[in-house]
Amino acid sequence: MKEITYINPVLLIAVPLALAFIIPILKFVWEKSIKWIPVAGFLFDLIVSITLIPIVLQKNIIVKIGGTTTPFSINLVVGPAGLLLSIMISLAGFLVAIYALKYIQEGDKTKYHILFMLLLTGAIGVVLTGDIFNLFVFFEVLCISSYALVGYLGNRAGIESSIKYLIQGSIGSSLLLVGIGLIYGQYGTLNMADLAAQIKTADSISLFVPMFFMITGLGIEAAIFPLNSWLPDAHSSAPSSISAVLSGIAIEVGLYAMMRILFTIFAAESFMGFLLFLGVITLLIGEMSAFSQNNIKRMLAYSSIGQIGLIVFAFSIATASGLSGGFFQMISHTLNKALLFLATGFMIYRTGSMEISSFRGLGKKMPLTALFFTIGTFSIIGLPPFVGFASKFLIFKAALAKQELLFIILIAVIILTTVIEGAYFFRIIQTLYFKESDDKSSKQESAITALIPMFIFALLILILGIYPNWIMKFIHSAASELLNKMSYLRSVLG
Amino acid sequence: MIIVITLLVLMMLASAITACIMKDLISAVIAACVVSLIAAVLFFLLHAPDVAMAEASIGAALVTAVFIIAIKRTKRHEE
Amino acid sequence: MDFLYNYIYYIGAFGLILIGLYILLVKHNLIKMIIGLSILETGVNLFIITLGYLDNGTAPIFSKENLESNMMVDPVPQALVLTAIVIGLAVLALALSLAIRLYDSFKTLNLKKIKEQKW
Amino acid sequence: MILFYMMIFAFVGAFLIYFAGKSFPRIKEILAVVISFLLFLFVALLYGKDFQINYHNFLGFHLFLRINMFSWLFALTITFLGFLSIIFSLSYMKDKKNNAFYYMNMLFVNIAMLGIVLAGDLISFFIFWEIMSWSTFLLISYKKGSALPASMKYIIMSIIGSLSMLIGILYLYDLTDTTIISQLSHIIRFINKGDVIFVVILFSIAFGIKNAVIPFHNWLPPAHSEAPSPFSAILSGILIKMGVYGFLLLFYVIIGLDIIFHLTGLTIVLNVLAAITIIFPTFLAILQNDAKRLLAWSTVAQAGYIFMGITYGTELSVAGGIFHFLNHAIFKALMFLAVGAIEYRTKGIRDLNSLGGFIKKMPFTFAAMLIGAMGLIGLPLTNGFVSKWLIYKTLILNGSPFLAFAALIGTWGTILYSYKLIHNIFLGQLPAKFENIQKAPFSMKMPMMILSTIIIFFGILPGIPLQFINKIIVSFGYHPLNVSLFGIVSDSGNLNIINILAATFVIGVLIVLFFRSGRKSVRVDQYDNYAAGSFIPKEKYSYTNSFYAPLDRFLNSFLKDYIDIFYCKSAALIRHFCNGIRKIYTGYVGSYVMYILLFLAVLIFVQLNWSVF
Amino acid sequence: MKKFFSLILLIIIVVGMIYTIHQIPFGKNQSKIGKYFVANGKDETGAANIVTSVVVGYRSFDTLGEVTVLFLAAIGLGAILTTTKKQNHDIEKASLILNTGCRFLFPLVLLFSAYIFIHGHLSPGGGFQGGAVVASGFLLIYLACPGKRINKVGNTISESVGGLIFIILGAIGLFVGDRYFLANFLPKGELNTLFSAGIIPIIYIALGFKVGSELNSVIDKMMEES
Repeated sequence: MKEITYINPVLLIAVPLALAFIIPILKFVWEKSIKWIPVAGFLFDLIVSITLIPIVLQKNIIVKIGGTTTPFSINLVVGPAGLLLSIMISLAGFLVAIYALKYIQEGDKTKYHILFMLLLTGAIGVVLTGDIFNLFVFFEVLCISSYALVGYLGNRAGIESSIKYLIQGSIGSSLLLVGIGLIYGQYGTLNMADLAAQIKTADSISLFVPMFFMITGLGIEAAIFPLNSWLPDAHSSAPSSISAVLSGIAIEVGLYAMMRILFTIFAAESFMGFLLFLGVITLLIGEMSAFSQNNIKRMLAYSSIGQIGLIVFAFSIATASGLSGGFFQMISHTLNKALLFLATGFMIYRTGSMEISSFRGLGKKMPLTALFFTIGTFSIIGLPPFVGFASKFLIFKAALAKQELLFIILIAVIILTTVIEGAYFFRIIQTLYFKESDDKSSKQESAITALIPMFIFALLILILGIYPNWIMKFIHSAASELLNKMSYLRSVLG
Repeated sequence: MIIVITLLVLMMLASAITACIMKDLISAVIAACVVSLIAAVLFFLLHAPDVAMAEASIGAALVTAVFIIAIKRTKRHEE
Repeated sequence: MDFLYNYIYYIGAFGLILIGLYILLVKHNLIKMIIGLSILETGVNLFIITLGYLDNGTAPIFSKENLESNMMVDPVPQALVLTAIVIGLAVLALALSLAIRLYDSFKTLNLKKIKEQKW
Repeated sequence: MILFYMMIFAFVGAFLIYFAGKSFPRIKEILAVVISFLLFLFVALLYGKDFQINYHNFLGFHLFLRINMFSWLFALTITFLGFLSIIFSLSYMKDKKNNAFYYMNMLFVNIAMLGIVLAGDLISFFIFWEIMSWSTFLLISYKKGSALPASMKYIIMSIIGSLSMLIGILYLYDLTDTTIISQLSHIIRFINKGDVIFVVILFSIAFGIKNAVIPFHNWLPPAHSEAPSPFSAILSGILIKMGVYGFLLLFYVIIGLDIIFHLTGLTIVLNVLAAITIIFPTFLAILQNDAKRLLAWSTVAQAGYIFMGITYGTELSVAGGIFHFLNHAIFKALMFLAVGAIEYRTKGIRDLNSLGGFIKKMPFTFAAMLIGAMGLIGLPLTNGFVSKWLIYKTLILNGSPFLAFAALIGTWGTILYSYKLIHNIFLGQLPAKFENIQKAPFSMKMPMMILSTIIIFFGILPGIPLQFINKIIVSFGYHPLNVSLFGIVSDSGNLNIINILAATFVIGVLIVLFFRSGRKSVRVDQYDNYAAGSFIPKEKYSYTNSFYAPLDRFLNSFLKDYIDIFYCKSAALIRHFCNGIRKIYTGYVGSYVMYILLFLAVLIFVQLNWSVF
Repeated sequence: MKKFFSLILLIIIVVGMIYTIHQIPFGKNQSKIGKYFVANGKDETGAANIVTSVVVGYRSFDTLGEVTVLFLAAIGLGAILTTTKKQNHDIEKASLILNTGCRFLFPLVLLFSAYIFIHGHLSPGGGFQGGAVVASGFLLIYLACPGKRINKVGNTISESVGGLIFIILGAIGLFVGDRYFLANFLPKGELNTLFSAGIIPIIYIALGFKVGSELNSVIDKMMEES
C-alpha cells in the first residue's frame, strides 16, 4: 500500500510553541503584529488538523519523537479522538484569538498572547500524547498558563481565584505524579499503549491506588464534583476570552485525559458505575449552584460544572453510543460555552458589571450580541434545532439503550437539572430582552472583531444542530477508538 | 551506612515538621530549605547525581531565595 | 535492619508527602501553604527516585573506568524528577508572585480572611 | 417534497421578516400577512392528499413529513387562525417598537405547530414541539412586566413536558427500533402492556402540560392573560390543542384503539382528570376579574371537554372532541380578539370592574363577543352546541352519569362567567374616562367578522366539518357517523339543526311579541338619583363592581388554585435548597483541599476494605 | 478535631500507597525501559551520561514541555507582577566585603555553570542545573549590588533564541535521516569526548541559556518588587 504523505502532527505542537517563543523578540521588532500571532498559529493548527482527518479515519498516526523504538521514546498517537479534540482546541483558539484582538485592552498584552497560545498548545499536547509522563508535562503547561491567565487582570477577584486554583491544581499535579510513579514502579514503562498491554484490566489494589491518584489529579482539572471548587472562582474571575477557553477547552481536555487513562490503560469497567453517579451528582450540584446566581460569569461557570457532569455521565455509560454522545456533548459544550462567554465578555465590558440585573435592555442596545447569547443559551439547554439538542438526544438515547431501571432514574435526575438549567438561562433571556433599562443611551454593539467569532460559533451551533450527521462518522470512530483498547494497542505497538 | 541514611531521613522529617510548626515564616523557609538539601544528599546516595545537583541548586538555593524575597515583600509572621 | 534498608527511603518520601499535605490541609497562611507544596513536591521527587534504585548500583553515567551497564540504576526516574523539579520551581515562583499581589490587595495572607470568591 | 419546501419557505420568510424589518419597517407587516396567507393557501390546496416524505436524516433517524386527513384538518385550523391573528396584529402592534421580532416569532409558532401536525415521525414531532415551546416563551414575555413570571412558568412546565416526551420517544425507540409513526402503529402490538403504559404516562405528561389537564394546568392562566391578545388567541385556540393532537396521535394512531382501551384503569384516570379539568377551572373562571384571565380559565375548562371527548373513546365522543377542538379554536380566538380590541382601545385595561357600557361605543365588538360567548356556552345555532351535544350524548348513552353531570355543571358555570364577561364589559354604565373611546379598526374587525360568521355557519351546517371529522375517525378505526348536512343521524336520536332553527325562530318571535306588549322603558341619567339625601359615590354606583359578590364570598374561601400554590411552594423549596447546596463552595482553600483528599481517601478506603470496584 | 480528621485521611492515603509499594521491592527493580536505555543509550545517542541521553534524547519532548513550563512561569510572573504600582524603597547598601566578594565570585559562578551545561552529556549536570547556577550567580549580584539590573533585551533574546534553537533543531530532524521530531541527526562522535552525542550538547547549551535567562527574569521580577 502506498504511504500517504501528510503533515507531521508534531507540528501541531511545535509551531505554536515556536511562535510563542518568538513573541518576546517580536516585541522589540514589530509590536503591532503580536496579537495576530495566535490567530496565525491556531489557523495553521486548524488547517493541519483538518487535513489529517481522512488519514486518521483509516488508521491512527503514530508520531515518533526523540527515538525510533516505540515504547522507549515518546509517541504522539493521533487517533480520531485526539484529533477531534485538537480540531476543537485549534478552532476555539483561532476564534478566541480573533476575539481577543480588540477585547484585551489592559495588562501586558504580549504576555497575554503568549500565555493564551501556550494554554492551548498544552491542551493539544495532552490530547495527542501517547506517553503518560508527557501527558503530565503538557498538563502542567496547560495548568500553569491557566493559573497565570486567571490572575492576569490583577484585580482582587482574579488574584484570589488564581491562588486558590493554583493550590488545588498543584496538589492535583502532585497526586498525578505520585500515580505515575506508582505505575512506573510496577510496570517499568511510561508508554500508554505498553502499559495497557501489560494491564489487562484493573483488578488488584496495587492497580487501583495509582488509578485513584491519577483520577484525583486529573479530576481536579476536569472539575468532577468534589474536586471542582476552584472552577467557579477561576472561570468567573478570568478575562472572558480566557473563561471561554477554560470552560470550553481546559476542563474537557482534563476529562479526556482522565477517560483515556481509565479506558485505555486501566480498562476499569467496574469503576464506571461509580463515575456514572459522580457525573450525575456533578451535574446536579453544578446546575443547582448556578440556579440562584446573580453574577453571570459565575452562573456560566457553574453551568460548565453541570455540563461536565453530563459528559462524565455519557462517557461512563461505556458503550459506543454513550461515548459518541459524550464526544458530541463535548463539541456542543465547547461551542456553546465559548459563545456564551464571548458574548458575556462584551456585555460586561459595555455595562461594567457582572450582575445579571445590569443587563436589562441589552437586547436593544447590542442586538447581535444578545442574539448570539440567546442562541448559545437555547443550545445549552438543549432546544432544537441547535447543537445542544443533538448531543443531549444522543446521551439520552445511549442511556436508555441500556434498558436498566438505574438509567431511567438517573435520566429523571438529568431532566430535573435541565429544568433548573432552563429556569436560570431563560431568566437571563428575559432580562436581556424584556426588561427596560434605566439609561436610554443608544446602540453600543460589540466590536466587529468580537462579532465575527461569535457569529461563526453561532453558525456552527446551528449547522451542527441541523446536520449532526456531518460529524457523526468522525465522532463514532473517535468513540470506538477510545473504547477499543486492543485496536489502540495494535496501532501503537504494531 | 544505613544508620546514616536513617539519621538523614529522620532529620529531614524533623525539619519538615519544624517548617510546619514554625510561626516565623523565614525560619520555616529555612527548614524547608534544609529538607531540600537533605533530599539532595539522599538523591546522591540513590545514585542520582544529576537530580541531586538540580535539587541542590534549584530546590535549595533558588526556591529559598524566591521565598525569602516574597516574604520580605509580604509578612514575616504567620497569623 | 532489613526493614530499615527496604523502607527508609519510602518512609522519608511518604513522610514528606504526608507533612506537605498536612500543611496544606491545616494551615491557612498562604506562604505556609506554599512551603507545604514545596515539601510535597520534594517528597514526590524522592519517592520517584527511590523507585529506580538498584542494590549496589552505580550512577547511570559512563566514564572511562565504568563502562559496565548492567548495574546502573534506572535513569528514567531521574529524568522524570529533573523535569518535575523544574516544574515545581515554576509553580512555586508563580505562587509566590501571586502571594505578593494578594498581599498588596488584601493586606493579609490569612486565607481564612480572603473569602470574597465563594458560593 | 412540497411539504418540505413549504416549511423551508415559511422559515425563510420568518427570518426575512426579521431582517427586512430592520431596514424597511413597512414591508415586514405586508410580508407577514402574505406569508401566513400563502401558508393557509398551501395547506388548503393539500386537501385530500395522503403521503409522507423523508426530508432529513438526523443522527441516523429518518425524519418524515406526512399529510393525511387528520393532520390536514389541524394544519388548516392552524394556518387559518394564524393568518387571522396576524391581520389582527396589524393595528394591535402598530405602535410597539420592535414588532419585527413579534412577527417573526408569531410565524415561528405557526410554522412549528404546522410542523407538529405534519410530522411523520416522533423525532421531528419533538423538534417542532420544542421550537414551538421557545418561540411561545418569547411571545409570552413580549409585554414585559408581569408577563415575565408567567412565561417563566410556561417554559419550565414546557421543558418538563418535552423532556419526558423525549424519554418516551427514545424508550419507544428502544422497544420498537423505529420512530416513524406509520411503522410504530404496526409494531406497537408486540410490546408488553407495562411498557406501553410507561410510554403513555411519559407522553401524557407532555401533552397534558400543553393541554392544561388539571395537575399541569397552572402555567396557562397567567400565560394567556399576559400574552399579547392576538397571540392569546393562537395560544388558547390552537397552541394548547397541540396537546389534543398529541393525545389523538398517541391513542388512536400510534397505539391504536384495540390496545389503548384495554389498558386497565388508564381511561378511567384520564376521564376523571378530564372531569376535574372541566369543573374546577370553570368556577375559578367565575371568580376572575381580569377579562383575559377569565378567558384563560375558561380555556382550561373547555380543554377539559375536548380531553373528555377524546379519552372517552366512542365514535361520538371522539368526533365530538375533535369538533369541539375546532369550535373552541374559533370561538375562543374570537373572544380573545374581541378582548384584545377592547384592550387596544382602552390602552391595556382588562380589569372587568373598571369597564362597562361599551355596547354603545364598540357595537361590532359586542356582537362578536356575544356570538363567541354563545358558542362557548353551546347555545343552539352555534357550533359549540353540536360538539357539546355529541359529548353529552355519548356520555349519557354509555352510562357515565357522573361524567355527564360534570360536563353539565361545567356548562352552567360557563353561562355564569360568559355573562359576567359580556355584562361587565359591554353593559352597565360607561365610565366617564371612556367617553371618547373609538370603534375597533378595520384590521381588527375583519378577523372577528370572519370568525363570527364561521361560528354561525358551522352552527347551522355542522355537517360540513363533521364530514372531515368523519374521515378522521374512520382512519382511527371507528365506524363512520351518519352525517347529514344539518346534523347527525344515529340509532339513539338525531340531531337536526333545521328543527332547532324552526324552534328558535318560533321562540324568538314569541319573545319579541312579549316584550313589545309591555311598557316602554324610561331612560334616566346615571347620577340623577338620591339615597337618603346624599349622592352615591360614582364607584359604588357602577354595578359591574363585584358582580358575583355572594358567589365570590362563598367560593373564595375554599376554591383556590391549590395545585398552583403547591407548584410555587415546591419551586421555592427547590430554590432554597439550591441556595443551600452552593454553600459547599465555602471560599476557604483548606476546605477545598479537604474535599480533594477526602475524595481520594474515601476511594482508597472503600477499595481497601470492601473491594467494590 | 480538624487536625485529627486530616491526619486520618492522610494516613489512609499513605496506607494505600504502602499497599502498592509492596509490588515494588526496593532496590530490586529495574524497569524495562530503564534497562534498554542503559544498554543502548550510549550507542544510540552517544552521550556518556545516560540521564542526559534520556532527558535530551529519548524524552526530549518532555524537556521541551518543561522548558515551556519555565518560560510560562517567567511570563506569567511578569504578567501578574507588572500590574502592581511601583513602590519606592530606600536601597540598603551591602557591605564592601560582600560587594567585592560577589563581584569576584560572579564570573567564576558563570564559568562553572558554563562547564556544567557544556559537559551535560558527559558528567552529571546539564542545562537545567547550569541554568540554575547562572541564576544563582545573578542572584548574588542582586543581593550584593541592589541597584544593578540585568539587560532585559539581552535576557529576553537569549530566552527566546534558546527555545527556538531547541524547536528548530527538532524540526530539522523531520527532514533528515529517520524523519522524526528531535532526531539526533548530527554525527555521534566518540563516547566521553566533548564533541560527541550529536545535537545533545547543542540543545543542552541552548537550554542552559534559556533556563538561566528565565530564572534570571523570575528573580529580576521578584526583586523589582521588593
